Amino acid sequence: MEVNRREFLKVSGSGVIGLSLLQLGVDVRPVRAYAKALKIEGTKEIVSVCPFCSVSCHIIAHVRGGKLISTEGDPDYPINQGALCAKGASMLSMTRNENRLKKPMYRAPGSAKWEEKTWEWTFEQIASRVKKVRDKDLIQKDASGRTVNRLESLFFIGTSHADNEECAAAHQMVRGLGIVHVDHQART
Amino acid sequence: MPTNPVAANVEREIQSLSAGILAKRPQLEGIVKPFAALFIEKARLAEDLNNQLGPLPLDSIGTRLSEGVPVLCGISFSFLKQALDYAFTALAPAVKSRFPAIVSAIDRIETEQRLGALDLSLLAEEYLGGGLSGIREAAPVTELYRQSLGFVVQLTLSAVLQSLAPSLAARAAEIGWDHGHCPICGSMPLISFLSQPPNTPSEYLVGGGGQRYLHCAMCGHDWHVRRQFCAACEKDSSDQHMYFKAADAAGERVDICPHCAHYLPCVDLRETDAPAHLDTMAVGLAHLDVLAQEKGFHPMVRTPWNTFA
Amino acid sequence: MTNHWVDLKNADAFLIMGSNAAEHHPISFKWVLQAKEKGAVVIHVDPKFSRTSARSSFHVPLRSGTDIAFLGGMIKYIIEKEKYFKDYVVEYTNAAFLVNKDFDFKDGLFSGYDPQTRKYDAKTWSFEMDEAGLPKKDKSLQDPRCVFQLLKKHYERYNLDNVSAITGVSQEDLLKVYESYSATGVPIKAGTVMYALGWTQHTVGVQNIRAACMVQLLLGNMGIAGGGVNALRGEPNVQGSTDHALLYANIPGYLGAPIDEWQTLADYNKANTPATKDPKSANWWQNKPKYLASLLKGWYGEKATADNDLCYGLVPKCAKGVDYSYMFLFDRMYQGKIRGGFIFGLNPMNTLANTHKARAAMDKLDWVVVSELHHSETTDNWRRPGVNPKNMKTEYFLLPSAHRIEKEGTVTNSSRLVLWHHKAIEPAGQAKTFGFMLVGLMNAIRDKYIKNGGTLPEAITWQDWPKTYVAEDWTKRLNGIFTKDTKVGDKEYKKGQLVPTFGALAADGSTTSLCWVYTGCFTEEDGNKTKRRDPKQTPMQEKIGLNPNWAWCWPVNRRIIYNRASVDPTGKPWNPDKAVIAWEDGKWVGDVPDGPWPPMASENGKYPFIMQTHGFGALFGPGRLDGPFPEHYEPVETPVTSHPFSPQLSSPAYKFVSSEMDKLTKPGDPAYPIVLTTYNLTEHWCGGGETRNVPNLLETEPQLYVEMSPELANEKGIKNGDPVIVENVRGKVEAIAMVTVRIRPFKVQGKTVHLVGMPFAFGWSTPKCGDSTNRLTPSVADPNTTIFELKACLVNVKKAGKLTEIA
Amino acid sequence: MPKAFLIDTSRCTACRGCQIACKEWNELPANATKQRGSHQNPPDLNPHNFKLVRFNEHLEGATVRWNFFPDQCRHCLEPPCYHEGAKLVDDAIIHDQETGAVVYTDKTKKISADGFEIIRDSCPYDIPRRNPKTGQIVKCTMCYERVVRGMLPACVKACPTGTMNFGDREKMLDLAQQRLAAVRKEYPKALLADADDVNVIYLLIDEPQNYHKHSVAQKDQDIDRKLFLARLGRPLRRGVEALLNL
Repeated sequence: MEVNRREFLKVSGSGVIGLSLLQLGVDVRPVRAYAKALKIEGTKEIVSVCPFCSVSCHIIAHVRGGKLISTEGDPDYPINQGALCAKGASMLSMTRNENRLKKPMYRAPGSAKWEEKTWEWTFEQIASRVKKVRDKDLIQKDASGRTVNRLESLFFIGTSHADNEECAAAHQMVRGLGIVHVDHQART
Repeated sequence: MPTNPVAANVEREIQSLSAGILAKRPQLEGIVKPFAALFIEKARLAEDLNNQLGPLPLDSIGTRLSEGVPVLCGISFSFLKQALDYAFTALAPAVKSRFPAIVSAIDRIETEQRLGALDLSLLAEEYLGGGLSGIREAAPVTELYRQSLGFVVQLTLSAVLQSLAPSLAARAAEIGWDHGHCPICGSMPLISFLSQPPNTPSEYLVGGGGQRYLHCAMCGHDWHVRRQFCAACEKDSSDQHMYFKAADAAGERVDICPHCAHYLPCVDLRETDAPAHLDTMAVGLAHLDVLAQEKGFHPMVRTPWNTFA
Repeated sequence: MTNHWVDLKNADAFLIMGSNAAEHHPISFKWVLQAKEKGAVVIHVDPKFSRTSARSSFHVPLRSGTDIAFLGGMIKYIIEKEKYFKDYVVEYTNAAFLVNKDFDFKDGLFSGYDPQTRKYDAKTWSFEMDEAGLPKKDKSLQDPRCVFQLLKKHYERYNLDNVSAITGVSQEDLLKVYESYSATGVPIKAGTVMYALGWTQHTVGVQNIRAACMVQLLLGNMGIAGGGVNALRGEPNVQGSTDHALLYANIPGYLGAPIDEWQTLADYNKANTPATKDPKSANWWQNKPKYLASLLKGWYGEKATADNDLCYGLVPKCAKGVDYSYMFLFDRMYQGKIRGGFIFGLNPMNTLANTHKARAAMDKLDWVVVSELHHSETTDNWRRPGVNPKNMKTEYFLLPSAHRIEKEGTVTNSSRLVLWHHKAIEPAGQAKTFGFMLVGLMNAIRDKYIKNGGTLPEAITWQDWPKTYVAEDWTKRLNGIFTKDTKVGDKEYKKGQLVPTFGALAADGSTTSLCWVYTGCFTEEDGNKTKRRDPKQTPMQEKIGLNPNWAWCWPVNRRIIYNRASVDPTGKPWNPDKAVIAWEDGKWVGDVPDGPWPPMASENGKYPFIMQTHGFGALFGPGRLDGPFPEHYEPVETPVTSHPFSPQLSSPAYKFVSSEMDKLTKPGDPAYPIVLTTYNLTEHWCGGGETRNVPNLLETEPQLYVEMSPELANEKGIKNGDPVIVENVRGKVEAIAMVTVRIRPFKVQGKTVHLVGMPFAFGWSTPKCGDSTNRLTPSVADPNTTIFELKACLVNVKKAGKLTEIA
Repeated sequence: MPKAFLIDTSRCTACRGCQIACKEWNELPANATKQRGSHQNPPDLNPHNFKLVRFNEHLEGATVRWNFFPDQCRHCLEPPCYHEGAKLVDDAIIHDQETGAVVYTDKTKKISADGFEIIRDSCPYDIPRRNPKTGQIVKCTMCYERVVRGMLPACVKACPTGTMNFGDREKMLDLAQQRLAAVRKEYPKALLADADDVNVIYLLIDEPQNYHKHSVAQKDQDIDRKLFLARLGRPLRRGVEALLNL
């Protein structure tokens, strides 16, 4: 049996049949005036994942004008079904807090303070240091003459806070550079 | 399993709720008062009907639901004829007293029905099935008569189905219904709500509620859907779902679909301990209907109180 | 986790040990308590009474570091009282295998031990093979050389007297746990083990978990609904970051990192690909060459050809037997052998063992790049208390990072569920994603090599590396694509199209995948499956809370791994009420089974433990470095000088480093008689770097404390709230005394042993809240994982006058 | 119809969601706290904490009992503080008949420090606190401004365990009786604290003194309670303390 739901829409949705307030003799001016005077807020609901323990509770972020205004547990996620613990519930203050780092910074040898820098400057400085060490220290052959292509004097540690995609990029970069001192929170 | 509500309780709920709405928004008085009164009549009638109607032959449902077909679509409503006539007789005076503008049209429907020229059960069947020939055939008609007849069919059928729906709700809940239309009567939702935290014996992190349910405009059945689901186009938008609300009205909003431009009012029951008579709540959000339509969005379902002109 | 979070509701018994789930994985307890309401028994075994204990059926205090004694006693109980699930044990575990005649265990040591190198030669830890090359078996389990009999003999010593004397648990409590938990050794009951860092952070960490696995195999609790060995992962995406191997010894997808001995791809494959002659063993790792080839092809793209060994030669080779993990990295750093490096999103100056040394080690770097959300003990190590920045020569680059909610991508939860999260807001200020930083940095380096050349430039410049970071492109890279037109079954795939499943990965360079277990997460047919939010399930799936259409789970969307063990050899569920899979009308229904083959008893059937070479659950586990059976050894720092099981006091194979800053206290030292255990607390996250910056959370848990029993406090003249010093040979830590009945003194070998507990969430970068507890913990580690022994060491406690770290 | 809370301590896990939600809704700044040997922090109610989860533990034989008590104003049916306040400054303290809320207004700033002491002493539960900077007397407001708009108090909305409940008093009393019957099976000592006198009803599963000194007001009071509370408010608190310290 085939019932096309579009048909219901045609009936009940498009309003072919039924009365309007006007026909019923209801004065709609007050409600229109009231609606006009209201301060209206448009908000987006975006599903994210709590950044703490590995239950990965889903969180619905309410975002207005690009700003996070509130969060709630996602009631549809089969695991948390809308529930959150104290940390998960504090997402808002966590993203808003005053102590967030907001600019790349540099601390020179012997200096007692941080200096704000641009991303371009920072990448350039780091890249030249990496290249300098790698060009000098990369062990291409070991003592027995075997090809090893490893760089022991640089390290990379972190992080389980990264997404899978970022972890994959990190791993590819690290092995490309020849780094073997690699570790992260899986050990702590 | 849902049970039929007790009319006296519903009446109390509607009264307390509409009083609350009007205290907040007296501008809605002209809309809320007559419909609240009508809903009270409907609730009384539903209780009455419940005592009259026998149980529905449930075995006729078969695999309809699992195939995505609502229980009551496309079946003969002849077994409801008596109930519909009864409902109309019971509701007509209330309609006339609340809406004097359509008294003549209602009078004419009453006459035709009394003379047997109008079969409400056929009209109801067609109404749900998507056809409207019965109304067209009743010639000659004025536009007001035609619209009033639609209103009457909708109203009486709704009263009858509201008393039937609870007995079918358990069956509907058995399968994971993931459509935007009602699993029982196939109508579109009038309003959605976010649920209150469940009262479970579990002592630990039971969840804060917030599950979204659609409330059927016709039979009043509530069914669970995902939060970012659009009933009209049945798409999910977990990255760009939108809603808007008035600045100082927590828990009252309108969800809009970025894909198909339909809207649906929504009440967040976690924000209130007020009784949840959803039809009354929907009327109480008429100002949001005004706004949504001014922004170019379309309602899921046409009702008198969201049809302004 | 072998199982998943919702599946906890299916258990009849819980053994929560080495975990404080209610406080640290709060939502897990929602499901635990659902089971409890239906009558499940919830057992919490832990040194401290916590909120987990408060909501469990009962709590059993255990001296930290004696889990194997406790579990060994349970194994003995299960065997002696015949509580094990016999059919399961005989059919699905290696209980019936005959072990090499030369295998032996004496005085706490297994055969093959070399005291000089502190290493085992595992040659004798092997099975006897028949003429066909299959392991010899005695299904009656009577042969004295069969695994079952050796197991029985091994745990004979673990009687109630011995176990009680060393663990500090009363015999009554031991029996209570053993009885209630081993009641799940029947087909229709399930018991689950929930553990976390309380098990891994010991010098016998891996063997703690092995012991639990053995209990679960004996009781037939692996592969079934409500069963399994469930690691409650401690970090937000630590499952994923481990899958992608941010670890020295692995490359993505649990493949071993190449070492110097394996010079060519063929060498690698030969050394790493297990073989079996048993047609009934799936021996899944025989596919390893396909996964490595796809990884290399993913990294080096067009440049990787059959002629150049898919660029295998460019990949760094570790020196055989050399450990490059934290402990050795920071030791080498301390010795001045490391010039610079990257620390992304972690706070080792607060969370590593022996942080005094780690902090001093970091001073020896020329430069370091740190990426963080806030200033931390690590980002600002150059200005830590007690040092003059003027004398600190290290350059610091500090990169502000984006929060989870400020970026999109996937994370993998503890139960291997790969979940897409959308970006809700822009990152704060100029903060950026790690992806932006990594891709940008590598491009800056590449540009230099392209322009100026250098040492082995092709290792970098040949890589298939994008211009900018787009998360979903990397999801596709994880999944993998075809590098030429390919037919899979009757379906044609064009070059560049996504690989549908890891069964289609190839060893010839015709496919890519940056992590084979993720293949299938993003397909041509279904798009990005990590975004799925469909609650649909069959009635069978609904019964056990399986949500196959919600997101996507590795491997191949299988929600409960080893699920072939949940059915009998003919494919009938052991417990029909909570069936995971079932063989019906010639096909499997329920969960995705462990491989498509028919049930084990049929002609083309396979054994259930498909990742094991022989296909059987390993009661005898030859793969570990410290023995095939777990054996009780004391923590390296222990309050006792002997234990009842053998003269071998501590692990004969644990790892350590030596320097003047790596002092250890000798066993039973009267100067440091108190056991210290460390943990998290609910209101702060791990090292506390994030949560100490949220004022309302800091208000509730503002400062470092040390929890101790009223009995110990009385002995030491300490009152609740008093300032105290906790000290040992490595350092002194100031804390506030929290005198509580939630910690009880232990009766160990007739004497009282006190235990104190401290959180490690506090650090100097938050003013006056106290500083790193890990200044007290030792740099000694598990031989298999090199995870530090953070959960048990020795200290003394004394009342202090005025404190300087806390005010 | 007056409103009431049911605080079901059998379900409380001391997650402190209510404590933090209260601060956030009322925009109360964080206190600079110290560790003093307890997880209970801040140590007491203060002008920036209208709500505080109290921790209390003891041994019962070998079994540890760890009790959690989310403390707040009880919104008494006959609030002694309201009667005392009325004697000092008109409308400084309002007793809203509609909701049952006892609300301290800005006008409490006009009450002197001594006057505050009288009000604090009149409270059988030691709730009121005075902001020394502004002179305003503060405490839980029942989220009056939320409740009159049909919303739930912030702490109730935040509670993930079903500990915090709110609604019409009759409904809450019913729920309280239901829950009491249910938990008595496991905890025979369970009781409803002062249910007849307050709008914030605690379901306790252990002896009241094992939660907090002021978890209940008084036992076995013969004289008329209204009179007692209104007239003898000041000595009452001390009396209770003496009683419980025995």
